[in-house]
Formats: sequence, structure tokens, C-alpha cells
Amino acid sequence: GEVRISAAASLTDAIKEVSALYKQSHPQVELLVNFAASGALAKQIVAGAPADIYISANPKWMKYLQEQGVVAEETTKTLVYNSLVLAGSPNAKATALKDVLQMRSIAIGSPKSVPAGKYAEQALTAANLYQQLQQEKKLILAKDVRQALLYADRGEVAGAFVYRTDAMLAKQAKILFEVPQDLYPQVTYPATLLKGAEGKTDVEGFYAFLFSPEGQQIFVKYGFLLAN
Amino acid sequence: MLNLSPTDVQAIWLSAKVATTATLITLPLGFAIAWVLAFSRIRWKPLLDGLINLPLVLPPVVIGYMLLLLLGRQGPLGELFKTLGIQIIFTWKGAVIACSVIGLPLMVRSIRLGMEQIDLQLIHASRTLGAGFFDTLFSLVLPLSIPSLVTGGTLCFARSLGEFGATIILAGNIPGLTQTIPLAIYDYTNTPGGESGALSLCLVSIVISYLVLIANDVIMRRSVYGLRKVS
Amino acid sequence: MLNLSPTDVQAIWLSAKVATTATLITLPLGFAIAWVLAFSRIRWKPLLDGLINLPLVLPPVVIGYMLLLLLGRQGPLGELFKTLGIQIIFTWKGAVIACSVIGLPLMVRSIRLGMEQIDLQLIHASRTLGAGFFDTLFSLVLPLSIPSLVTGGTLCFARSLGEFGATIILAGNIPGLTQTIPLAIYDYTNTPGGESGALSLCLVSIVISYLVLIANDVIMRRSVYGLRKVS
Amino acid sequence: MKLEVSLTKHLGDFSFDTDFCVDGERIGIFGPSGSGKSTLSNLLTGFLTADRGLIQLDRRKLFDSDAKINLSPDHRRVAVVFQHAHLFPHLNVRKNLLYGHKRTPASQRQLELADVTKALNIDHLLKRNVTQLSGGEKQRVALGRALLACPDLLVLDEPLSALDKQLKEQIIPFLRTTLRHFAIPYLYISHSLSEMRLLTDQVMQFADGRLQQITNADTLERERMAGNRHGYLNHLTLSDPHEVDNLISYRWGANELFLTANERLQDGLFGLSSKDILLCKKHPHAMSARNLLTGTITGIMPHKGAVGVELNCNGEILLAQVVSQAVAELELDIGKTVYAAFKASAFRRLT
Amino acid sequence: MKLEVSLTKHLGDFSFDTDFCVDGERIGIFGPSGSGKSTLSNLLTGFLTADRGLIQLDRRKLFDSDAKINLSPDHRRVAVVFQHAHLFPHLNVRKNLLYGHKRTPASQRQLELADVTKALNIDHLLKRNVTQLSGGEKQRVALGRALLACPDLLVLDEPLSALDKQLKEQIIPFLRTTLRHFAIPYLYISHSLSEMRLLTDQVMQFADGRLQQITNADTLERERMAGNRHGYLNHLTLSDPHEVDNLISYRWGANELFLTANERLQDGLFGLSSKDILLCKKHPHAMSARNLLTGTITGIMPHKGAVGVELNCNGEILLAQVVSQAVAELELDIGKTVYAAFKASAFRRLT
Ligand SMILES: Nc1ncnc2c1ncn2[C@@H]1O[C@H](COP(=O)(O)OP(=O)(O)OP(=O)(O)O)[C@@H](O)[C@H]1O
Ligand SMILES: Nc1ncnc2c1ncn2[C@@H]1O[C@H](COP(=O)(O)OP(=O)(O)OP(=O)(O)O)[C@@H](O)[C@H]1O
Ligand code: MOO
Ligand SMILES: [Mg+2]
Ligand SMILES: [Mg+2]
Repeated sequence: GEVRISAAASLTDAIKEVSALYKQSHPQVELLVNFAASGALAKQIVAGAPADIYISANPKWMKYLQEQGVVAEETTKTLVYNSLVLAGSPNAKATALKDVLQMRSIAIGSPKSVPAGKYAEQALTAANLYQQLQQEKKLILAKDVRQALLYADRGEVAGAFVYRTDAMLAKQAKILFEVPQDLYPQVTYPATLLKGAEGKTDVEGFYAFLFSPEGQQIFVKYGFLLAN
Repeated sequence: MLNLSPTDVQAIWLSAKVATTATLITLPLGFAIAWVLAFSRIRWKPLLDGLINLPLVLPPVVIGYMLLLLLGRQGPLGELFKTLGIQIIFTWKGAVIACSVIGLPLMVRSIRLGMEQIDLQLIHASRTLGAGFFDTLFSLVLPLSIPSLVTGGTLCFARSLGEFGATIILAGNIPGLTQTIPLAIYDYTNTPGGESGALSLCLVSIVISYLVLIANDVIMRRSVYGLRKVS
Repeated sequence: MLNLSPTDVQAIWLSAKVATTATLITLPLGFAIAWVLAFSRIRWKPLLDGLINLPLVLPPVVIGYMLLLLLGRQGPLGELFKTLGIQIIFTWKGAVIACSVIGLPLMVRSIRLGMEQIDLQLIHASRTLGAGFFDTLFSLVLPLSIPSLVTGGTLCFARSLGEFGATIILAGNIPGLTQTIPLAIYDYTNTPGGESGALSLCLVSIVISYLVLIANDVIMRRSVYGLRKVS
Repeated sequence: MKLEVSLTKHLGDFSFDTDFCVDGERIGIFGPSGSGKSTLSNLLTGFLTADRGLIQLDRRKLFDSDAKINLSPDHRRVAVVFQHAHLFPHLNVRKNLLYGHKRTPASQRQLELADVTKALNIDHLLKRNVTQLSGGEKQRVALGRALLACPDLLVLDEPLSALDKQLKEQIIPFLRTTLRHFAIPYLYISHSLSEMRLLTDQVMQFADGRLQQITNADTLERERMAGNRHGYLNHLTLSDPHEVDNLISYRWGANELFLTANERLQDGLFGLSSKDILLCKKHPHAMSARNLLTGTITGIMPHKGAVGVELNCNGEILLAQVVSQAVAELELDIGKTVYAAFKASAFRRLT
Repeated sequence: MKLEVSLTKHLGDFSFDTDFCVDGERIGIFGPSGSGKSTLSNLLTGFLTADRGLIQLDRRKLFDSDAKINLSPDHRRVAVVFQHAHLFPHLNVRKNLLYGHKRTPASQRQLELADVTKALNIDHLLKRNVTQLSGGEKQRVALGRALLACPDLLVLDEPLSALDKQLKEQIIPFLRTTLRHFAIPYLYISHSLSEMRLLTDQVMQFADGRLQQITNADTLERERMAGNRHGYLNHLTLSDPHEVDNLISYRWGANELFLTANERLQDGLFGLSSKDILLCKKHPHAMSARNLLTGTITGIMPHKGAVGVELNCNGEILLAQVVSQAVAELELDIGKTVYAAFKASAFRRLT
């Protein structure tokens, strides 16, 4: 039968590969994957868009769906983790968080709407750097992580706070350093079955495969961290 | 040079289908609305005019959300469609609706610009010859509006080919099912080394729209009834 | 009912400024291009026509990306501007450029539709009276094109108010600096519970565009030179 | 046809306020520019709605503000031919002609396409695009289009005023015979008295939105004789043509007249200007004028500088026009006999 | 003005191939529809570019395919007045008039606005919107606009053909005097011989894109005398008017003529149709015709059914027209004396 997955856009490649792998062993299952921003996916689901599995890039939208009562809560669990890094030109000398003060400009996701931006804001605030960066007008806000990365990759900014998984996609930019995990909440990707999907064998089969070692390995390949 | 995966090819067909359907839907609708705006004397004309323009003024994503609310499970139209057994969200029909709504203001404004140049005496003549209101509309105003319908159709088709924001919300981004060219391009830009795929799809878009432009010019040349007589 | 934060107010002013500037830039540009497409006999006309239509056909994000490649630090035009000391990316000028490029095809097509109805004999008359090429363009073709310039301007302004995809890439989304209404709305919609802020900004957009529509109608009525004489 | 109109309409500064009842098939509306002729036409067809009043055509009420009756233009069965033909540019001639016809219930269709195209001599144009027609052809097609809708009333609003003189002269006889032939009652709006004389029996004279008088075109033209460059145009119905040498001989009542031979051999109505008639007191013997009639003076009518002399020539009436000195010099007086001379080339065929 | 043209131009099926050199200020272009008159006009103004050839206006080369000279329309100093006025709809009358004037170097401005508006009698229209003008007013403004550009050559491409007869007759004298007055050389394109006779000295006759002959309008009209409904129009220059009773007496060379009094007391050119002249063998005594001249026959010219009789009346030439029977009956022959009678009302003022 059909399995409908709504997944955050940052999982595009990993999920595509997992699906392809799963299809080899389960050719009768049709996997329909819908990639968009986590918030857009959540609103679609609330509006009645057909979906069996929802994977969000942050817990905020998962919580929203739970409040709306469309989630089979007992199936909700963390699929993978991610971490925040600073990506920039390979020649840049930045090795620690405080070095950003020396950089020309820094791109982050808009903290209001982009989770990665929010985490970056939290980390920089914790390190007492955020205010200064803002005063010096060095922060460039992007609509999503990919855009922040694009700026760093094209050299429009000296560095961008992005997820590790995104940074691995860059052509020119390299990961300069990882942001210490104690400065910001862990980046989690919660997954869940939606109400009405429980009990469908094909859905549960694929959901389980996501958490299987074979599945998890693919996520690792794309830079995600495992929920040990 | 073209580097198209099977889902890309599906996206191309889907985009062509969606843009064509959206154009075919908005043509009669745009014609009717333009007619009201150009000729009728109803009082709430400015209101209608403003309403039609909304999808142009608001960001496409917002239009997408509005449509989602309207057509969703709890939306007034959503319930209607559900009782009819029609599924809109996450189907290509959703993409058609999104593109139609976004393309409508362009359609209406073009048709209206043309319609406002039709000689009122021709309409008078038609009425005195026994043609009723709707009869005149279809047998006279419609054929004389062909040049502006073509312009409107071209604009709407082209805009539909490029529409992203409203489509992704209403139809979703499901490869092979609702993924149109712009959504596929979006996916490529989220993939390492996706540039060549994105570029190929852009080229296909350009070629399709170019064909439409040529058709536009051909129809245009045939249907401007002696408006421009070269000395 | 309106629920506007200080950055929202800044976004509103910025949007108005960007849309106005973009319209003022595309008016002469669109006029010139429409003129070439309507009257000249250059060979690469279809090519130009296709090129102008690109921003309509391709997803705005792609256009934004292309503009970034062109105007960015490493882009050919970017370097030029840098030597001139002009910063485009991440400033409101970037938003203006994005909106201008996106609005241009709408502008050109409207103006052209109007221009193609100008009687060639009028142009002949003007030339024989000693008016040169450009003189005729400005003293005759321009004033006779006013209705279509107004239509084109309205479309371009409205589209600029709603433009999101290209603007956000070229100008960034910096509150108080480059955040236009659509970008502010985007921020709101990506926050659970941001609906009321988004709604307020939508309403403001609608009001602004409505004022422009009314201005459109007023100018229109004054400048259709006896084309429609009511019996 | 009986048409009863009693209407008030304000248009900006202009006020139209008229009350009449006419009974006839060929009615003229005459008046200066801006006198409200087209306003009347628009009120009749329904493109203007009067402020107050009534329009009744035979037994049908088209408009009645008291009874809140206001038929829409397509239900009035009043067709119009405008100054400019206003043909539908997207249809060919044939389709233009049939536009109204197709929309007329079969029971009311009194004419068929072939009748009309034959009468209007537009058979050969049927497949043409309307942009390829000359002005006169266009106007003929517009007339045919209106006729084929078989209206109860046809309004002709200066249908010829955009045509040049030559075309007008070609088309008027045409109009006259076709309109007669098809027996559709009409209102003919025009500035031109000569058109009126050929095409109408009664004339309503308008000025400033008000009806001045109901009269006929002949009377109006006599009154204007002196001012008219061509004088008063006698209308002569001539018959039994046959060639005599290079000329054509026609019967005019009991008289024989000679016309130059660049004429069809056909009965018809001919014009002879009062200014082209020379009066002689005595028989003038050898003279180049081919026509010499003896007439008894039945009327002497001074009009400004000129004097109209009405003659009875063997029972037919002829109006000649001379300068006032000539009246004295020729001792013209009622009851006297004079010789009226006019050239074979002085005639103009009107139909 | 000397105009040398030698051009070849292919337009679809039509080929224009002409070679001429004319010297004069008032030149007519005459020919049937489709003969290439407007094509010539467009080649002269520069809206069509010839395939090959040369245009030389006085000492300026406007076009020379060999020397690769092709002046743009705004540098040719050739202005046009079209059939439809083509006034600029967004400008008022005054601004329309000044459009070309403003663009003419001060050194070449031979006329000022006031001269032209006075001559064309459009002073009172200056502030009008052009949509508020009548057809004749429009055409006068178009003419004024072209004159004020002070061109080296003015091309009038059927400037009157869209006007009705009455307006034409009003405007032609106007055109004649203004064009004379301003001394701007012109090419007058028309189908109408009577316009040609009044407005041109030489006429180039075109057919099928080729020049047939260079002649003059008078000769052409004589040739067409019989076919023309009004016959041949004698042009009489009359002077020294004074009132006599109700008539006006004019001098025509050594003769005195009487005209009806609805005329201005002013010298001018008058038309008298050959058909309005009656010839009598003997003196006809009391007769209503006010003019009776004695003439010697100097020519007898048969044209189809009619015969032209040229008379010398005290040194002035008059062409009468009679039917062929009359020639025999009146025994007309060269050298004989006859009486020519015509009415005081037979005259038409041309200027
Ligand atoms: N919509 C209008 N608003 C104001 N005045 C109007 C309107 N329509 C017509 N008029 C005026 O009404 C008067 C009568 O116009 P109408 O067209 O009936 O005249 P007409 O007799 O047909 O003249 P013509 O012979 O020139 O066609 C004119 O003075 C005109 O200016
Ligand atoms: N662009 C063109 N392509 C092909 N044929 C053309 C073109 N322009 C004109 N012609 C043809 O050239 C011929 C001459 O046209 P032109 O306008 O010079 O005639 P004209 O003498 O001015 O006639 P009229 O008296 O009707 O104005 C016509 O047969 C016309 O159809
Ligand atoms: O402006 Mo959009 O939301 O990228 O179609
Ligand atoms: Mg009228
Ligand atoms: Mg011509």
C-alpha cells in the first residue's frame, strides 16, 4: 500500500536514500514523500493533508501538532540529532566561537522563523557575543539554513551558522568549528505516526526501518548524529 | 547537456498539465470578471477589483496558507469538496487551484485593458439586432477580446510555470505526484551537486514558455482585426 | 485589531519604498523595451521577448539565485558595483533590483498591448513634421501610452508588494534594514501563533494596493483620449 | 406603424422633452446638429432610459415609466443603422448579415438572405472580410443586417452622412426601393432635405430637443428654394423610354421629354432643378435646348431674391425659378402662358 | 521647386517604377485607386524606402541608392497632410499646430502661428481638444500644422476625400488662397479633377505604378466632358462687382455678366458649366436668362454623345455643350456667330 511521509526539507537526501533502499526489499510499498519547511508541513497536516509519518526539524512544530491532537503520541520519538557549526571559507582562521568577532559578517537563519537561527542566537547570547555582533550590524538573517549556507559558500559573508548536515553540502565553504553543545539545546529531529496511521502494516514497517541500523546508518552518512 | 531523472520528467509533464489547466480555468473566469469590471455598473466593483488583485499583492506563501485554510478539513470549501468525494490538498488539483488564483489578476487586467477599447456602438448594434446580454457577450465581446485573452493566457501560463510558494503549501512537494518544476528545482537546491539538475529544469521551463510566446505572437497577428493598417 | 511591532512598521515603510522605486525604475525601462518589441524591426526580437519573460516563467527563488550570482561579491556586476562603492546585496537596493526584475515582464507586456494600438500614421505625421526618432518617442508615443503605463505600473507595484522569493535571497531578511512585508509575514507564519501578526501585515498590504488601484482608475479615466465616446 | 412618444430626458445641459404621435411607414427626423435626433434614436432603441414618459409602438409598450415597463434593446424589435456602419469586425459579410436574422424567431422572419443581398446588390461580397469593403458597401451591409432582423421599426441615424456625394447618389435610389420593397416602417434621421424628399412622407422637425412641427420635406425645400444652391428640385416621374437619334424620349404625363443618352432605358424618378428652366415669353425658335413645354402660370412665389414660378404643363406641375427683374420683363402673371426651355442634359436620375 | 524622381519599389504584387523631373510649385498627382499615388507620397516622405533610385528636391538629395543617401523623414523637410487629419489626440489644437513649428530652426520659420490660424480661420479653435472638431476643422488644423513646419515640399494625399461635398466646396477656395499665399510648393494627390483644376498647374497622371503623362487638369477635364455629369466647368475670372437691382454685375474681360445676389461683392473665380449654356441661332428676345452673349464659334469638338462648342465672346473663351442634333439644327460651324444664354443663378463661386 501507500505510505505518506511529510519530512523537513533538510532531510531530503537522507530520506530519499532510505526510501530507495527500503523499496528494494519492499517493492509493493509505494512511498510518497513530501518535503517542505517543518511549519508548512505541520499546517498542511492540520488542514487535513493526507500523511502517515511526520518528521520535524525541531520539537516546536511537533508540540504544535500534539496540541492539535492529530498525533499518535505513543509513537513519537527522536529520529536523529544534528549539531550547529560555523561554515566559512577554508582560509578563515576562526577556530572558536569568540573568533566570529573578527569576521566581516555572519549569516544566521532568522531567529524568529528558522530553528537553526534560534540555536545560533542562543549560543551567541550564552557566549556574550550576540549583542556586539548585532550592534556592529554584522548579522545577516536568512530565510532558512540553506540560504545562510549559500551566502557563505558564495563568499557573500565570512561565515554562517548552519547545521553540520548542511555544511557538508557546501562546495567551497568548510566547517570551521563546531559550536559547543553546552551553549544551546540539542537539535533534535522528532518523528511520529499520525492518528489513523497506527496499525497500517506498511506504514509501521517503514517507520521501523527508519530506526533500524540500516536506516540510521544512512542518516549518519549525511552527517546526522544518532539518538544513542 | 540535459540531465533529467524520471521524477524530473514527471515534474515537467505535471507542470505543463497544471499550467495548461490553470490557464484554461482562468480564461473564462478572467473574461467574466473583466467584463464585469469593464462594462457593468454594479456598486461593489472597486471591492471586486481589490479582491481579484489580492493574490498579486500578497506573498504567494500567504495565498497558499489562505487556500489551505479555505480548502482544508475544517475550511468551508473543504467540507463541500469532501462530501463530493474530491480531494484537493496534496493532489495536482491543488496545484491547479494555487496557480489559477495566482494567475487570475494578471489575466483579468490584460483582458480588461483590451475590452475597454471595444466600441460601445458595436455592442449597441448587437443588442438592437436581438442579441441578449449573454448572447452579445459570447458572439461579440468574446471574439473581439481574443488578443487580450491571448496576452492574459500567456501571462497566466508563464506565471504558473514558475509558481512555487502557494503550490508547495496547497499541493505539497511529492515527487511524481505533485512536484512541479519549481518544486523539483527547490529539491535540487537542497541537494549536494544539484545545480546541474536545477539548470536542466530551468532550461525546460524556458523552452516551454518560449513555445507559448511564439504561439501568442501567431494568434495575435491573426486576430488583430485591421486595428493597425499599415498605410 | 492591527497589531504591529516597530519592526513591522519599518517593514511597511520599506515595502512601500521598494515597490515605488521598483515601479519608477521599470516604467522607463519597460517603456523602452515595449517600444522595441512593438515597433522596431531588429532581428533578435523574439530572443529579447523570451529573455524579458524569464522572471515570470522561472520560480522567483531561482531568479534570486541568478541575481546573487550576477551581483554577488564574485559576480561580474558585483565587482563593478564594488569598485563604484555601491553595495547591493543585503541592502534595500537589492530588494529593489529583485522586484524590478520580477515586475518587468508584467510591465512590458501591458505597455506593449497598449502601444500596438497606436496608429502608425500618427507616428508618420510626427516624423514628417521634423520630430526625430526619440523626439517622436517622447512627445507622441509616451503620452499616448499613458493608460498602459498606468496598468503596467499598477501590476508592477502590486507584484513588488508581494514579492518574496527573489527578494529574500538578494536582500536578506534583516528586520529594520531589508525586511519587507512579505519577509516579515514569512517570519510570522513560521512561528506557531504568529497568525495575528501575519494577518495585520496582510491587511496593510491590501490597503496600500487598494490605494494604488484607485489612483490607477482615476488616471485611467482622464487619459483615455476619447477612445470610448459614449454615443 | 403608429408610434407614440412622450418623453423627458436630461443629459447634462441638454434637455430632451417631446410629445408626439405619428402614423406612417416613412417618417423623417430633421434638425440641426445637437437638436436631439440621436438622443431620440437612443431612447427608442433603449440605450438611453428616459427620466419619465412613454414609448408605444403599435400595440406594444416599449417604455412606460408609470407602469415600470422598460424593454431591453434586444426585445424592442427596433433596429438601427448608424452613421458609421459598425459592422462586426470578426465576422465576414455573410455572418454580419445573418447576425440578427439568426436571432429572429422563424415566425417573424419575413425576409431571407438572398432577397436582401439581391436587393442591395451585395451578393458578390458575401465571403469578404468587412475590412475589405468600401464605405458604401459597408453601409449597404449594415442596412441588410438590420433588415434581416425583420424589426418592427428601423431607425436610420444619418446612415449616409459619412459617405461622399457620389456614393450617396448611388445608394439613395437603392435605399428607396429596398425600403419600399420590404415594407419595414422606418424613421429616417438626416440633415439633408433631398434625402428626406426621396425617402420620407412626413418629416418631424426638431430643434433644441423639442419637436417644432410635423410637415413634409417638399414643403421645407420650397421654403428654402432661394437659399439652396441648386434651387428647388422638381421630381418628375418619367416612363416609356425609347431612343430617338442620340437622345432618349420619355413620357411625362401628357408631355414628351428628351434626355441625353447616358441613361439606362428605364422608368424612374428624375430631378430637374428649378434653376435649369428658362422661361421665354415667345417661342424661341432654333435653340440648343431639346425641351420646350408650353405652360400656364399657376403660382408666383417670391422667396428672397428669387421668384418661384409654378407652371401647369399639360396637367403636370413644374416649378421654375427666375430673378425678380425677369418677372417684370416677361410680364409673368397667373394664368399667362409661357415657354419653359430646358436641356436634355439637365436631368438627374434619382431612382 | 524642382523635383527629380527616379525610383523602383516592389510591394508584393505591385511594382512602382517611375522616372520624372518636374519644375513648378503646384503639381497634381492624378490616378485611379491603387495606381501608386500614396506609394509615391510615402517614398517622398521616407516611410517607404525604394529598392533603387534617386529623389532630389531642388539641390538636396533626399535619397540616392548609389550614394547610399537616405535622409530620415524628419530631415527631409517634406510634410504630409493625409486623408484623415491624424491630429495628435493628446494635444490641443494650438499644440498640434505648433508641433512642427517648434521643431523648425528659427531661420527657416517663414510663418507664425497667427498668420496661419487667420488664413485658415481657426483662431477660435486654438484651445479646443481635437476630438471636439468637425471633419473640416480637423483637416484645416492638419493643414495648418503642416504649413507651420515650413517644409520645402508639402504633400497633400487626398486631403479632402473624407469630407462631404459641402465642406469640400468650402475648404477648396481656402486651400487655394492659403497655399498661394504661403508660397510653399506642393504635390496635390487626388481623384478629383475639379480639385486639380483649382489647385494645380501641372498634373502627373499615374496608372499601375507608372507615370502615364504630364499634362494639366483642364485638358483632362475636357476629354471627360461628356461623361461628367456637370459637363465641363468653365472657369471665369470676374471682377468689379456692383449691385444692379437684385443682381450683381461683374466684368468678365470686355463682357458684363449678371449673377444672383446671394454672393459676396468680391472678385473671384467662378464656375459655369458647359451644360448650363444655351445656344440660340437668333436673338431670343424676352427670356428669363439674364446673360446673353454673342460669340464666334472657334471650335466644335464631339465627345461621345455630346458636342463641345468653343466660343469666343469678345476675347474670352467659353465652352458650351449641346447634343449632336442641335449642331445640325442650329447649323453650328466654325466662324459662325451664335447667342449664348445662361442664367444669373448658373454661376458657382470657386474662390
Ligand atoms: N451623455 C451626454 N451628456 C451630456 N450631453 C449629451 C450627452 N449625449 C448627448 N448630449 C448632448 O445632447 C445634445 C443632443 O445630442 P444628439 O446626439 O441627440 O444630437 P443630434 O441631433 O443627433 O446631432 P447630430 O446631427 O450632430 O448627430 C447635444 O448638445 C449633445 O452635446
Ligand atoms: N505593404 C504593401 N504590400 C503589398 N502591396 C501594397 C503595400 N502597400 C500598398 N500596396 C499595393 O500597392 C498599390 C498602390 O497603393 P497606393 O496606396 O499607392 O495606391 P493609391 O494610388 O494611393 O490608391 P488610393 O487612391 O486608393 O489611395 C495597391 O495595389 C496596394 O494594394
Ligand atoms: O515569490 Mo514565491 O513564494 O518564491 O513564488
Ligand atoms: Mg446624431
Ligand atoms: Mg492613397
